[in-house]
This record gives sequence, structure tokens and C-alpha cells, in this order.
Amino acid sequence: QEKYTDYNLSRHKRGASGGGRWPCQRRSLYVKFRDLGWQSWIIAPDGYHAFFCEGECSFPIGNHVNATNHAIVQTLVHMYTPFKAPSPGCAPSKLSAQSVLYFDDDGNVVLKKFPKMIVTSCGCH
Amino acid sequence: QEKYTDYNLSRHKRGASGGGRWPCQRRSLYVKFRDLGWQSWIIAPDGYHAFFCEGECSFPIGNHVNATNHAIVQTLVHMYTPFKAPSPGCAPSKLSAQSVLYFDDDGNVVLKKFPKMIVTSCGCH
Amino acid sequence: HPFEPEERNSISFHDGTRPFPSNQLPIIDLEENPNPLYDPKEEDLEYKRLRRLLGRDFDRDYMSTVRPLEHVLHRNGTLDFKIKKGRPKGRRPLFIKYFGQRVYTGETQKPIRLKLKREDRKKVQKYLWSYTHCPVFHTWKDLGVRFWPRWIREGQCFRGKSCSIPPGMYCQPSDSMRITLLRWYCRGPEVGTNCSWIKVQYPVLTECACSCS
Amino acid sequence: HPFEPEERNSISFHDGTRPFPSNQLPIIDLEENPNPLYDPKEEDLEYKRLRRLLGRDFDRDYMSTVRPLEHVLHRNGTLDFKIKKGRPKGRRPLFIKYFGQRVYTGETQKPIRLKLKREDRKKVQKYLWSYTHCPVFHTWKDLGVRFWPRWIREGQCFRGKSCSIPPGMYCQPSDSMRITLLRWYCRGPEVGTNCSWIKVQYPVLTECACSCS
Repeated sequence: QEKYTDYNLSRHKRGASGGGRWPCQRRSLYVKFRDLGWQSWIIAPDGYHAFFCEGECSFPIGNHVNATNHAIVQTLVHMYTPFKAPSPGCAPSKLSAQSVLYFDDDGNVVLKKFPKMIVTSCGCH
Repeated sequence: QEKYTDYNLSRHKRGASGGGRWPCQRRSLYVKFRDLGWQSWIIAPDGYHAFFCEGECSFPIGNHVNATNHAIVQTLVHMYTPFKAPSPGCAPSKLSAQSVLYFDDDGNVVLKKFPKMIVTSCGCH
Repeated sequence: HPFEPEERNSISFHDGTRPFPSNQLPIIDLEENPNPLYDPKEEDLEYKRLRRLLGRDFDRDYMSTVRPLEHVLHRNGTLDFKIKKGRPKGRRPLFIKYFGQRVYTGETQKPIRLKLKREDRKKVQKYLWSYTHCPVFHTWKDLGVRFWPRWIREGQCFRGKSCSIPPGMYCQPSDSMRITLLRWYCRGPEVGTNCSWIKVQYPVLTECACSCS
Repeated sequence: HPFEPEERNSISFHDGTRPFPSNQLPIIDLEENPNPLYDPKEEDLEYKRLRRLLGRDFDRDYMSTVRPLEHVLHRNGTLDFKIKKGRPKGRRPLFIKYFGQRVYTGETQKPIRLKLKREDRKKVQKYLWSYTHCPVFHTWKDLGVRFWPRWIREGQCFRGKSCSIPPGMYCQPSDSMRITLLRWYCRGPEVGTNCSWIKVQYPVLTECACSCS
């Protein structure tokens, strides 16, 4: 289980790049389906650890944030000519699936795999 | 060739989600290696069409922006409880490679493929 | 029908307000709320009533209310490799039928051929058919007290070694069916209230095939 | 040495300030600046001088200063399928050596075997070796006037049909070498100034293998 990181503390510091004061990283997020109004169509589970990505992608983008070549280029373009392009964003690099028991469009209750539901790792994209 | 979209016009309107007034989309960006100071190690080409991703990823995320399941969940979490997570970001969904003739670390001039240099499509992640 | 989903409206949700499912297998185990108030009680588990509720969907081959003997004997599962006339049972794949065609080696050389007696060619075909066959591995699984019958027979693909020549491809899920079970479902806003048995469809892998992942 | 890269410093750039190259093949064509001021002039193309500059790196098998006869005769390239004793030239792959092993069919049944005479087994092995072999397809390519020699012999993998049993895998680049050419390089801040010939390494595909992409 991951430690919960308090998002509140820093949200006022976020700039246009969508990041906080920390470098791009995976953060805790437990989603309760009831909070999304989804208890009407999802039977199980009640919720899941979805995680999300957040943080800065600013120069220099080190190896540790898993940046693509395009993100490296875009970071430099933004640094030299900020009006041409924004900083790259902190976004999921790997996602994994989650099984859900739910009502489908025809009213049947089925168990299916929902791909790309959980953030496994983040990077600058 | 893509039409150049003027980034300047709208950059003041960007919110914390890193988008403009338009939905998440691919935008033109020609990168001149000289502008990045890279003429010292890149021999050819002079530059390339890198493109970048920008735009809103707000509720509802339609099919057209190529959203992952996680992005759909995160959008709703942000809508109901904005302090828990930001909107998902507009980021590259597909990237392609570019050949570059350059000086490597040993001072040799080599031709190699640089993967993930060009944005081919964007989506909400 | 034990449950009428009154809350559910019938529009299609493929507008990006709901995540999209896939038919990908194998299925990942469902995460259950550990609160025992969501479990059915003794009186909710009366065999006769549940058996009648499930009706024709009760499939002895794929479900069991008690731990099956097969699970006692072969806890780790059994390989379901059906043999007929020295080769896997079922329809002959096309690549077996056409095995032995000429290999093109360029404009200036003759193609390479396989010169074998009819009998020997048949032997090689049968062998390749068996070698590349992906049998299903069956295991019994306990879904817990919130499903009825709680034991189901799942399929898995055997991935111990490559199934192709040259090696590189592995046995992958290629077909599935849905079995219908009962699920104890509590709709009440408070924990463990307004509960009933509803019919649910559970995917079970039925076929594997040799392919790139 | 025709060029001393004075601007280049020698630190390693693997700190995220530069993009990372890969050794992936095939290479994509280099995008050239169309401005003819970047081209070498007549007097820069003196054969004797350039031949001396390239020295031992001049490789007749992979480069040519004029359009090669092979390109005139086979514009689309030639398949390089070298045969020896009825099978592809080169080392026997392990999966060919071990072809014919028993196929496991579960605890309760005998494994399936291939019963063939030694000779016939050899025939099948040779055939499978040829069937799964991935010959290199050679084509001559004109790199333009800024490279010397401007013609090089490239390799490609033949992807017309699957190379595996069962089908699913295709011939993919698996090995390459680097040939050394000369490149006309203008370093001046103004267009077409401070130009000289420098040695560059150009990757050429030399081997293909049957695999999943």
C-alpha cells in the first residue's frame, strides 16, 4: 500500500505546466465508485487504487522521470522560446487493468477487464 | 504540411490543466536544431517537424480525444473533488522516430535513429 | 428475474463518461469488500431455491457448489490435451494442411522442396500439429461466498515453453465463453441492506492459440 | 583527420539534456536541406583525393562512386539466399538441432513422438531450416552528392510471408554493421561556408531473423 500524499498542501503552487514543486511522479488516489455516481452500474469492486501523475517537467529532464526524446526536445524549445510550446506534461507511462462486475448496456451483469485503469508509472511526455 | 496554429493568441487563457480553449489536439512545431544550440553535435537534418500536444481534457472526454480509461476516471474525480487530482493532461499518444547524423560521445560521426521524436497523435492521459 | 435495475438508464455510455471494457483474458480476480455484512447469511444459501433461480444456466462442467474432487486430486490443475489418431483432436489448421510448400530462394536458384513419402509427410504434419497445439489448462477456483455456485472451472494457457518453430510465440488466450452464476448484491445505501441474488455472466477461457503476444 | 570538432565538448550527455539514439533498423532516410549551397562543388569531388581520404574504409562490396551495374539489372534488389548442401549457409540454429523432441500431453497420456528414419528426419530439418530462414534482400541506394561514395548497398528483410510454423512471426532486422563514408559538412555560421569532408559511420543491415515484432 502506498503512502497518501497530501495534494491540498501544494495545489496553489501549481503553474501552467500542471505540476507542483516536486518532479513528475506517481501519486496516491483511491477512487470510490460511489463518489462518481457509478454505484448505479458497478457492482464490484467498491473502488480501486487508480493513482495519478503530477509534478514538474522542467529543464533538465533527468533519466529518473522517464522522459521521451520528444519531451527532452519540447523542454528545450519551451526554455528558449516559451511562446512556441509549453513544458511537456507529467503523464502515465504505464497503465494496468482492473476487473469490474457491472451492468452492461443491455442490462446484463458481466465481469470484464477494463484496460488502462491504474497508473503503474509516470513520465514526462 | 500542417497549418501553423498561433500559440501566442491563447496562451494567456491557459488554466492549471495546461490546455487552451480548444480540446486536446496535435499542434504544429518546427524545431530548428540551431535554436537549441544543437548545431554543435547534429550535422543533419537542420531541424524537423516535432509537433506537440495541447488542449483541454475536461468533462466529458469524448471518443475523439483518444482518452484512456484512467483519464475518464481522473476527469470525473477532478470534477467532483478538484482537490484530489487535477484534470488529466493532453499528451502524445503515438510518437515516431527520426534519423539524425551526429557526433557521438567518442567524437565519431554516426547516423542513428532517434525513437519517439515526432508526435503522431495526441490524447488525454 | 431477481433484480430489476431501476437506477440504470438505457442510453449507451460510449460518449467518454464511462470507461470502456475489453474482452481480454485472463480475467483478474475481483477485489471484494472485506466487510462480512456484504455476505449472504445461512438462510440466503438454501440449495433448492438457488438451484431453481439459476435454472438452465447451471452447468455441471464449469461450476460446483462444493469443492470438486478434481481440485482435491489435482490442486494445480489438469492439462486438457485431447488426442485423436496420434494428433490433437479438432479441425486441422491450414498451416498443417499446406505444410511442405516450396521455399523461394531468389530468381537465380531453384526453390527448396521437401521430398518425403506420403506416409512420412503425414507423420511430420501430425507431429507439428501436436507441437504447435495449445491445450487449455483447467483449474478449479473458489470465488467465495458471494457467488453461487462458488466453485468454477477456469481455463489457462500453458506458457512453459514456446509453441512455434522457430521459438518466439507462446500460447495465448484465443476464445472464451460466459457462464452464468448468481451473485449476492446489496443495493442499499447502508452496508448490507436491500440484498438479493442476481444473475451474472463470468468469462471462462476455452481456447488457446500459438501467437505473438 | 579532416575535421576536428572543436565545438564539441567531451562530457557524456546522458543527463536528459539530449535525446537518446537507438540502434534500431531499418534507418529512415536523412532529411537534407534542399539549398544547393550545401553541396560540394566540382573541384571538391576529385576522386583521387577522396579515395585517399577514405583510405582503408573504402569497401567495394558496400559502396560505389557510380551507379552499380547490379542496380541497372535489378533495380528492386536481389535476394541473398546462400544455399549449401540443400539448406541455408551458416550455422545450424539450435531449434533445428533439437527438432523432433517429445511433446508433453499431460500426466495421464504418453508424450507424442516423431518416428522417422534418420535420413528423413535430416530432410525435414533441412526443410524447416530453409523455411524459417530470413535471407537479406540487397538494394543499392543513392545517398546524394553530399556523401562519397554516394551509392551504398543496403540490406532489407523480406516480409512477404510469415517465416514461422504456425504463421505469425516475420523476418526482422537482427544484425548490422557500419560502413564508413565521407560527408560534405559545412560548419560555417553562414550558408555553405567552412565546408570539408568528414568521415561518417552509416549503419547497414546485414542479418535478419524470424521473430515477433
